[in-house]
Amino acid sequence: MALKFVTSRCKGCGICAYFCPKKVLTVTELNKAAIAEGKENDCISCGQCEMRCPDYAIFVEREAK
Amino acid sequence: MALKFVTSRCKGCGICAYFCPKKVLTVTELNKAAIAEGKENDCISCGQCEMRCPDYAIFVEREAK
Amino acid sequence: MAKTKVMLMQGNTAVVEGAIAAGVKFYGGYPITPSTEIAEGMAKRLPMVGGKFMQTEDEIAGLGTVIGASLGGLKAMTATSGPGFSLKQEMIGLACNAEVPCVIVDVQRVGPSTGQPTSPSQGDVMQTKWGTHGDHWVIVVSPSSVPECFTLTQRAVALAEKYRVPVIMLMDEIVGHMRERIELPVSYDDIPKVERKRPTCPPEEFLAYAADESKVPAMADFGSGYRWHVSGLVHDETGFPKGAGSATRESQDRLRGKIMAHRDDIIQVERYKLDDAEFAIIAFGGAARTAYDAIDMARARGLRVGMMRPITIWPFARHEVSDLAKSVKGILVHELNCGQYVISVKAAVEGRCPVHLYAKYDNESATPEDMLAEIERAMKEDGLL
Amino acid sequence: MAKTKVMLMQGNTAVVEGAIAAGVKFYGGYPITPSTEIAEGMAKRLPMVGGKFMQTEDEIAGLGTVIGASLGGLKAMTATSGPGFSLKQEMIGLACNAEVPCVIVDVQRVGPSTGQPTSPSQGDVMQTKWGTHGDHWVIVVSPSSVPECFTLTQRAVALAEKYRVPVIMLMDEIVGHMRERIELPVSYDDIPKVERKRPTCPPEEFLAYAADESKVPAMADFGSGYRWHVSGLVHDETGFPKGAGSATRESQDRLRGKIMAHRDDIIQVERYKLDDAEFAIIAFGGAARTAYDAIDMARARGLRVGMMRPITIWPFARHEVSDLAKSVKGILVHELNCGQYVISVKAAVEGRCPVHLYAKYDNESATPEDMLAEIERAMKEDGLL
Amino acid sequence: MRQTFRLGGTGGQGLITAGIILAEAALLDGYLAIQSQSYGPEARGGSSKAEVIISDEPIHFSRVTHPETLLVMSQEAADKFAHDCTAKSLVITDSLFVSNVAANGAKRIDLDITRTATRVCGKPLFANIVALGAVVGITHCVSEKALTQAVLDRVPKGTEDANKKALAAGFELAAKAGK
Amino acid sequence: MRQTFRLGGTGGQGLITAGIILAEAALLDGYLAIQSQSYGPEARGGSSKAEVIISDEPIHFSRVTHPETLLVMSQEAADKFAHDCTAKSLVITDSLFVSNVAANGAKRIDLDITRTATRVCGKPLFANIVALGAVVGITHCVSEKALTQAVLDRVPKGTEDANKKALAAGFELAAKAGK
Amino acid sequence: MKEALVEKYFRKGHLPHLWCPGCGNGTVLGAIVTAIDNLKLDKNDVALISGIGCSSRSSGYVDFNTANTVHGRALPIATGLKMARPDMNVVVASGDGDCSAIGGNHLIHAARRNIDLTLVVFNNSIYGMTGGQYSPLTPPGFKATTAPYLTIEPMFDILELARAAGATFTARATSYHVPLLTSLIEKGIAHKGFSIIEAVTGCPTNFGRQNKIAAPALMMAWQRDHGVMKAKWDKMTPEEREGKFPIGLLSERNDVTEYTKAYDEIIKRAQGAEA
Amino acid sequence: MKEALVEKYFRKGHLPHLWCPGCGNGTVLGAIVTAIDNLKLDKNDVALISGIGCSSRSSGYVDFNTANTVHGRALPIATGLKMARPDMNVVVASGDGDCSAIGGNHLIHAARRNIDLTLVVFNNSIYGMTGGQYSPLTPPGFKATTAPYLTIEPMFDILELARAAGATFTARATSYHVPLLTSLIEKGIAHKGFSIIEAVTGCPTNFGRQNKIAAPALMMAWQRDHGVMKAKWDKMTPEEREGKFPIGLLSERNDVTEYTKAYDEIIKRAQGAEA
Ligand SMILES: Cc1ncc(C[n+]2csc(CCOP(=O)(O)OP(=O)(O)O)c2C)c(N)n1
Ligand SMILES: Cc1ncc(C[n+]2csc(CCOP(=O)(O)OP(=O)(O)O)c2C)c(N)n1
Ligand code: SF4
Ligand code: SF4
Ligand code: SF4
Ligand code: SF4
Ligand code: SF4
Ligand code: SF4
Ligand SMILES: [Mg+2]
Ligand SMILES: [Mg+2]
Repeated sequence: MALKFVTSRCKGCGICAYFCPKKVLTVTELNKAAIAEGKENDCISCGQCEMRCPDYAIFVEREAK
Repeated sequence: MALKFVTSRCKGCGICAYFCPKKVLTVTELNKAAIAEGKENDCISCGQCEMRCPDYAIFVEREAK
Repeated sequence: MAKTKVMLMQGNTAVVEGAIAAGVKFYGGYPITPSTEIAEGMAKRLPMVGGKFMQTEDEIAGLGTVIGASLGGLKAMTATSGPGFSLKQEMIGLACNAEVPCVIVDVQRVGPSTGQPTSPSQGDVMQTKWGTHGDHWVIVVSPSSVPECFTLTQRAVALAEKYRVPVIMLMDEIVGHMRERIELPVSYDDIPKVERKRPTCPPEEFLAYAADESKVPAMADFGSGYRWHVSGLVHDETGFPKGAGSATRESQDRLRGKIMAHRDDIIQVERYKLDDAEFAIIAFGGAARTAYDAIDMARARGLRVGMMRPITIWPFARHEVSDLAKSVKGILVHELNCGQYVISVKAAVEGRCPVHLYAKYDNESATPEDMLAEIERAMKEDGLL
Repeated sequence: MAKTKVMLMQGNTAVVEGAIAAGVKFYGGYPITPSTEIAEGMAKRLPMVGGKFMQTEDEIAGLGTVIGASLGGLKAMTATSGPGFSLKQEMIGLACNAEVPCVIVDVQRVGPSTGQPTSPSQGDVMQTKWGTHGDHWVIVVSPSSVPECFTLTQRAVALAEKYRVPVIMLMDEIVGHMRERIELPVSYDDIPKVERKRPTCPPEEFLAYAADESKVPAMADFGSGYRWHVSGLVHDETGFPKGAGSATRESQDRLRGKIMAHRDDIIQVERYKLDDAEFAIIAFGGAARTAYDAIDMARARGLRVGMMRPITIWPFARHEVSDLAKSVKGILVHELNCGQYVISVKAAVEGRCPVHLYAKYDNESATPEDMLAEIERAMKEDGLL
Repeated sequence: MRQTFRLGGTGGQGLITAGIILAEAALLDGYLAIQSQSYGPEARGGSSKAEVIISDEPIHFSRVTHPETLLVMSQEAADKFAHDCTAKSLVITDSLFVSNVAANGAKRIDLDITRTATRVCGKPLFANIVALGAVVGITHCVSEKALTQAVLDRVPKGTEDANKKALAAGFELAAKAGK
Repeated sequence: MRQTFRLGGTGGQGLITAGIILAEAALLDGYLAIQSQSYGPEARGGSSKAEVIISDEPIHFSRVTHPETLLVMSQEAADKFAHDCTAKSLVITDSLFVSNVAANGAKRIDLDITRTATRVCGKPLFANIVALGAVVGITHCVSEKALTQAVLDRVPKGTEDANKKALAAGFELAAKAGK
Repeated sequence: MKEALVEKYFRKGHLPHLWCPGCGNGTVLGAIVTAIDNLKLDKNDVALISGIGCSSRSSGYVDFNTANTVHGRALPIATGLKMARPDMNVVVASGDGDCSAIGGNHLIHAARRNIDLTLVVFNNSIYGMTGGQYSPLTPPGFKATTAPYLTIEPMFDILELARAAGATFTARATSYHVPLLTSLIEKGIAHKGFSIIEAVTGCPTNFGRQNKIAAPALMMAWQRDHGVMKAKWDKMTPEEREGKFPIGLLSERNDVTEYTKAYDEIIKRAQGAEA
Repeated sequence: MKEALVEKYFRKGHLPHLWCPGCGNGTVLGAIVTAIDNLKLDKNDVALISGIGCSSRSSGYVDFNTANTVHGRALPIATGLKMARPDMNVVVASGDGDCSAIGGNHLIHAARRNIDLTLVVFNNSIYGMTGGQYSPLTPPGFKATTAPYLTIEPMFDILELARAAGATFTARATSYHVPLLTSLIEKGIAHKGFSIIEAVTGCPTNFGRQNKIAAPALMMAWQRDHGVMKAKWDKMTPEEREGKFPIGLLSERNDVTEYTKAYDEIIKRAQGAEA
């Protein structure tokens, strides 16, 4: 799984979800970013969410090459 | 006589003398502007001295027309 | 009686309403916690009554514009908190020396420096008297409740205009931010407005700083046909700088005198259950609210305790405190700081009775229970218990 | 002994030499009469010793650069007079709260406001203690002679570094501008320089505001490998802001404690002919110079008069004054203002003996003759004559 | 009559507004009331609190030291504000956000406040009004009429209906909570 | 030994420098000395003054209340500074600028100081040094040697000769003044 | 921001930061940290000095030599530090109010002296910390708590102001344009002289809410749609520019001696004069 | 200046002024008075507000509504007055130090707001009053009492700075170019909005002496030889411009609403909202 959520830091602002080109992400009722239902395999590791998260709460774990 | 000196205000800075086109003026030993010897009749009422005196101490009295 | 309405209102907002009611027409200032609601309220309210609000580039300019507007004849005020109040100090001196009426509200927060912006403190008590350089005299008042925010702001404006002096309204976060019941007139039209004394002589005869026995010179609005000169330099009655030692002495004597000659008009204290008291609390502003409750609790235990609550903080209520020291056997000064007002209390008491300090400086008001314990401890120490 | 040279030197210049001798390497400030010669002297002298002088855009920036340079590890100072000192107040609070060593010279002039820039006054005495908002503690010292300007500046620097506190050197125009004989070492190399305590622990263990029993935390130079955080907010021993009430109380207690625990090291008073005195003058700075002469004149008339001259103005020499009040029958406080220091004297004396005030505020020092008359008047009032 | 309240949650949950409305309702009922709050940068990311005292006698000391009623709408607020409770206190939580409350043996009622707001008004934004309804429904500190009036006096035009629905839902939660 | 001096004139006449030099000369002679002055905007257009006290005992009070020797080089300075003189004082004037001196019966000596400076040095700029020479020549408060040394220590390089000439002219003025 | 950089540069135990959900400050601070990492600077040689404001809280989070000073005065303090330690890289984090309102004078004087500081302006067009008052960078026609009838004051072009005052490096990006912002900060730090980088960012809580653009992501979308790269901007007509703003490196010059370097000359002169 | 104007506008008994022999301040003050006379303004409707400095003493001499305030703060005080009395003509007299050092922030903010004040900067490139320290308008390479090793700091172009901040009228003349100075001040007063007129002038005592150009007349001759009318300046090459400076009206725009006028809108909105 390529996405890492640091839930304790996530404030549920929704920026990651808005800018995710694949609409992989959503914000839950508890105000936390999470993978939207049915999108578990859609992430293309583009890094937009990581780059834009103002709370350093989501990271794209790249495979060690 | 067209020049009026307000001696109590004159500080002897010499600006009037320097810029008088006719070299009419001088600064005395007592540090006051005055008409230089022999220049009593040389003033052309150009107003340079009046315009430049920073102490409002010299005026050119113009004839009432 | 005029029609009134009952509301829940914040202390800071009550200051705004008091200012509008007093006829303030100009506000210049810079936002800062916990005073910001005053700026925000003035921004909203002033234009409604044809007045003007300016958010200036900093606090110095804030008081600068206030002084300018006051010279133009408007009742004018600003509000700030500690850091901004520190920045205003030089300008306060100008207002003192040039005798420009203005009101400066300082809603205190924990200091020094940025401190604790949102917690209550009374750490600026001495600063309001001594913050600017050189001998100078200001009037400082301090409200203890939301309704008093409304009335005391009016009084501050009136004192400023009457005595041509900067009046500092010393508030704390407790009173500034709490919301309380207040009953306000629906219209402020009937509220009497105090006007500064304006010259009545012909302009040629106007001496800008010549005073009658009131010691307060008449002040002409800029643009009203009286052309005069304002200066922060020591000046004589003409208003022009004068280097002579006698001018300095005379000027200082008049500036102090115009306040001290009117001390009875200026100094207000509230006396709470003092009549039969053998022990007295001195507390003011938000800190006094604890004292009412603590005294009631003490009385319930049979202790004869009362409070003197200075509403006017400066000039210091020297006679009142000195008299109090004669009538009670012990005094407890309670302040939300490490001990400031207590110094003047001690200087006035001159050993006539013991003076205790209950200094609280941990971001919170004292609870009535804690204060009761302090009262008992002090009374025990003084052999009253 | 080190080689010395004798010179006629101005007080302000002696401050410059004292600063250079103490190892000051940075000055940031804005010119203002009657302190300007200090800036001018530093502009000339600092680059000679590899130090740096900056004329800043205003007094606020002046102290700002000083704080920055001090964080960088340099001994740093500024100088000003009343109006500029008022402007620096907010920044002084930062230096207090963040515990950044620095020296601020205030060469007083007549206030308030622009006042009388070239005439002597001691109108800023209370401001040096209370000028910034919030409870805070500073050290204030005041020299009475040109040689003392040299030594006391060194001491001011040493105290600032030792206690991580802003030290205010409170001067007056008399001492600042007069020229007097002084004997200076030809080289300052042998003069011991006091260094602030720097951390010795590994950087990972460094807690920026953790103090040992001295209550003074070690301070690391920025850039030296200890990465720490400076804040004007109330903070705990880590240096990071802490909103808890206990943090405020602990911080205030330590900031006060680090000064008061060392009061004996910090507080200096000079005693002049006090041994057998039954009447005492209290005077400091330039005003004390009159007292020496007046006392000699009084003694010539058989009056047993002496002087306590506070060299440290704040913290207040409470024990010393209180003891004095027990040993004499009357005290006359002489100040070149309307009466400031006298308030603390009264608060400390607590009625033990009469306290008189000889307040002079007319641009001139008191003459010895005038002071003698005041001494006699006061002694008569106290039944000593 | 004297009652003390503390309302705690995150900055954005509108609990200060709730406190004000509660105090205003008390005035409408003819009581005296004081409302105070904690502000500041802490209120940004972190928790915020409002306190209300309602009484028929003059109120001097303005802070609540031992809240009779504590409402907590976030875990952080519960952690920060519950320790002053006594065994006589009542703690109301939003069960969506709060799990642990260490409140010295106070009585505890867990309500599904935010979810209810979302359910009846479509937005969690109205959770504070739901909570108010619940608090008043449980404590009866002010009349429902006064509370409704106070809410309507303060909320933006156009949101009256949603707010009424939220209030009603709050009252209902209270009723269900067995009171 | 204790002597007091006051030197008054206009801002540009260099009397503060003269006061400093006088005090420095006193130190060279082994005396103690204090010099003070009035500064400020008043010194711009108006008059300025320097005061010097020379003594062999410690000097505390630094101002001169009743100058034993008063030098005035402008009428305004004479008007402002002479009234503290006593009958025992000596007033030295620059006769070019000063006519009236109301000095409570002090002795008065009028000297042609500025003209002398112009004559011997080509510029009125050296009038202060001429005046110093005259004051010392008349009062003998310091030695001529110390004064000469003090002047040379302080003046810009290249002007030593002119200054020496000015000093000599001052001494001469003093001598002629019958002392 | 990359996780490794959070690990490397953020102080342990200080996250989550106190900024509101969606506040752009975190992104701008991330860009600063990334720029410093790109430059491979030793953390000991970096100082981050800030004033007071939400944005100014940034100094507390990162593991450099840091100071959160007083409102508006970060630049003088940074100046003093730079004078004491010319070898250090001194970065200043300041809000729009902090540096253009109360701190305006220090801005123009630091720029005039061309002292080697890197100023990052967190421009959210509002006083965030105090709850939404307008700033000198709030455009006219907006709501603020102190402008209930909409703002009427013209706003500064802070880069143009700084340039006119003497700044030798001026640049602008937004919290949307993260790579651009990062590279401009990087260039600004590398630049020897006074550099200012304006980071247009969003305050959803206090600017957004009042002006009905509360969703953080929408504020960023606005930045994306209104920031125009300088090269393109230069070719646009005034009509096309309307409502838009240029981003990128806007001005740079290298013909003015940096201040601490110039000061070395003074010391040489003084010591030469003595020798 | 004409004798009649001295009679009409100067306060009785206040001359001679305290400025040094040959100080340019008298000339600049004369130009202000002449401009006011040319505009036929009622003395009651004119205010002259100054800060502190030699030049700031000018307010004491003239028979208007005058104030000699505190150092650097004339503009805020004038701003408050103008807000209270939008009908008055408020002129501000300020020194180069007063308005560009300690008062720099007020300058840029008054300019930004475009409030209708007329600021005359008495630029003598030095702190005169305090005895010759350098100012932000002292060129590099000169002596000052605080620059014994010569100044190293770049100076502001104060008009360019004010323009970048928002000033809608900027102009420069010298104490040599008296008629030009007078007419620019006249235009500045007539201009509705913030106008700044830099009057380059000489301080023989504290700039001249240290820099070996003590004769007042020579300082004026220098002004004559180095000031270049804008029309000519615009055609000069950079080399030709070297060491010279442009004089005349340098910029003017009339597309920005004056501040007190804009404020009237606020009042209308507020009262409309209430009604
Ligand atoms: C001297 C002083 N005045 C006012 C304040 C209050 N204050 C704190 S931050 C701030 C403005 C914040 O705005 P900005 O600089 O834009 O930073 P932001 O919070 O938007 O990041 C103000 C007015 C203060 N702390 N100190
Ligand atoms: C707050 C404050 N700082 C410093 C001073 C001292 N001071 C008075 S005038 C002045 C500078 C004068 O320079 P400028 O403004 O150029 O006026 P000028 O005298 O040259 O006309 C200074 C530093 C002061 N009066 N107040
Ligand atoms: S951008 Fe970050 S803080 Fe915002 S919702 Fe996504 S992970 Fe959470
Ligand atoms: S890496 Fe890209 S695709 Fe994957 S969740 Fe993040 S933004 Fe969406
Ligand atoms: S210009 Fe004026 S002051 Fe100067 S010498 Fe001539 S008359 Fe006298
Ligand atoms: S009017 Fe002209 S010619 Fe006559 S004295 Fe004056 S400057 Fe000379
Ligand atoms: S108030 Fe605005 S600037 Fe401050 S943290 Fe919240 S969103 Fe960010
Ligand atoms: S010092 Fe300079 S500016 Fe001041 S009056 Fe003298 S010449 Fe004019
Ligand atoms: Mg901002
Ligand atoms: Mg100047």
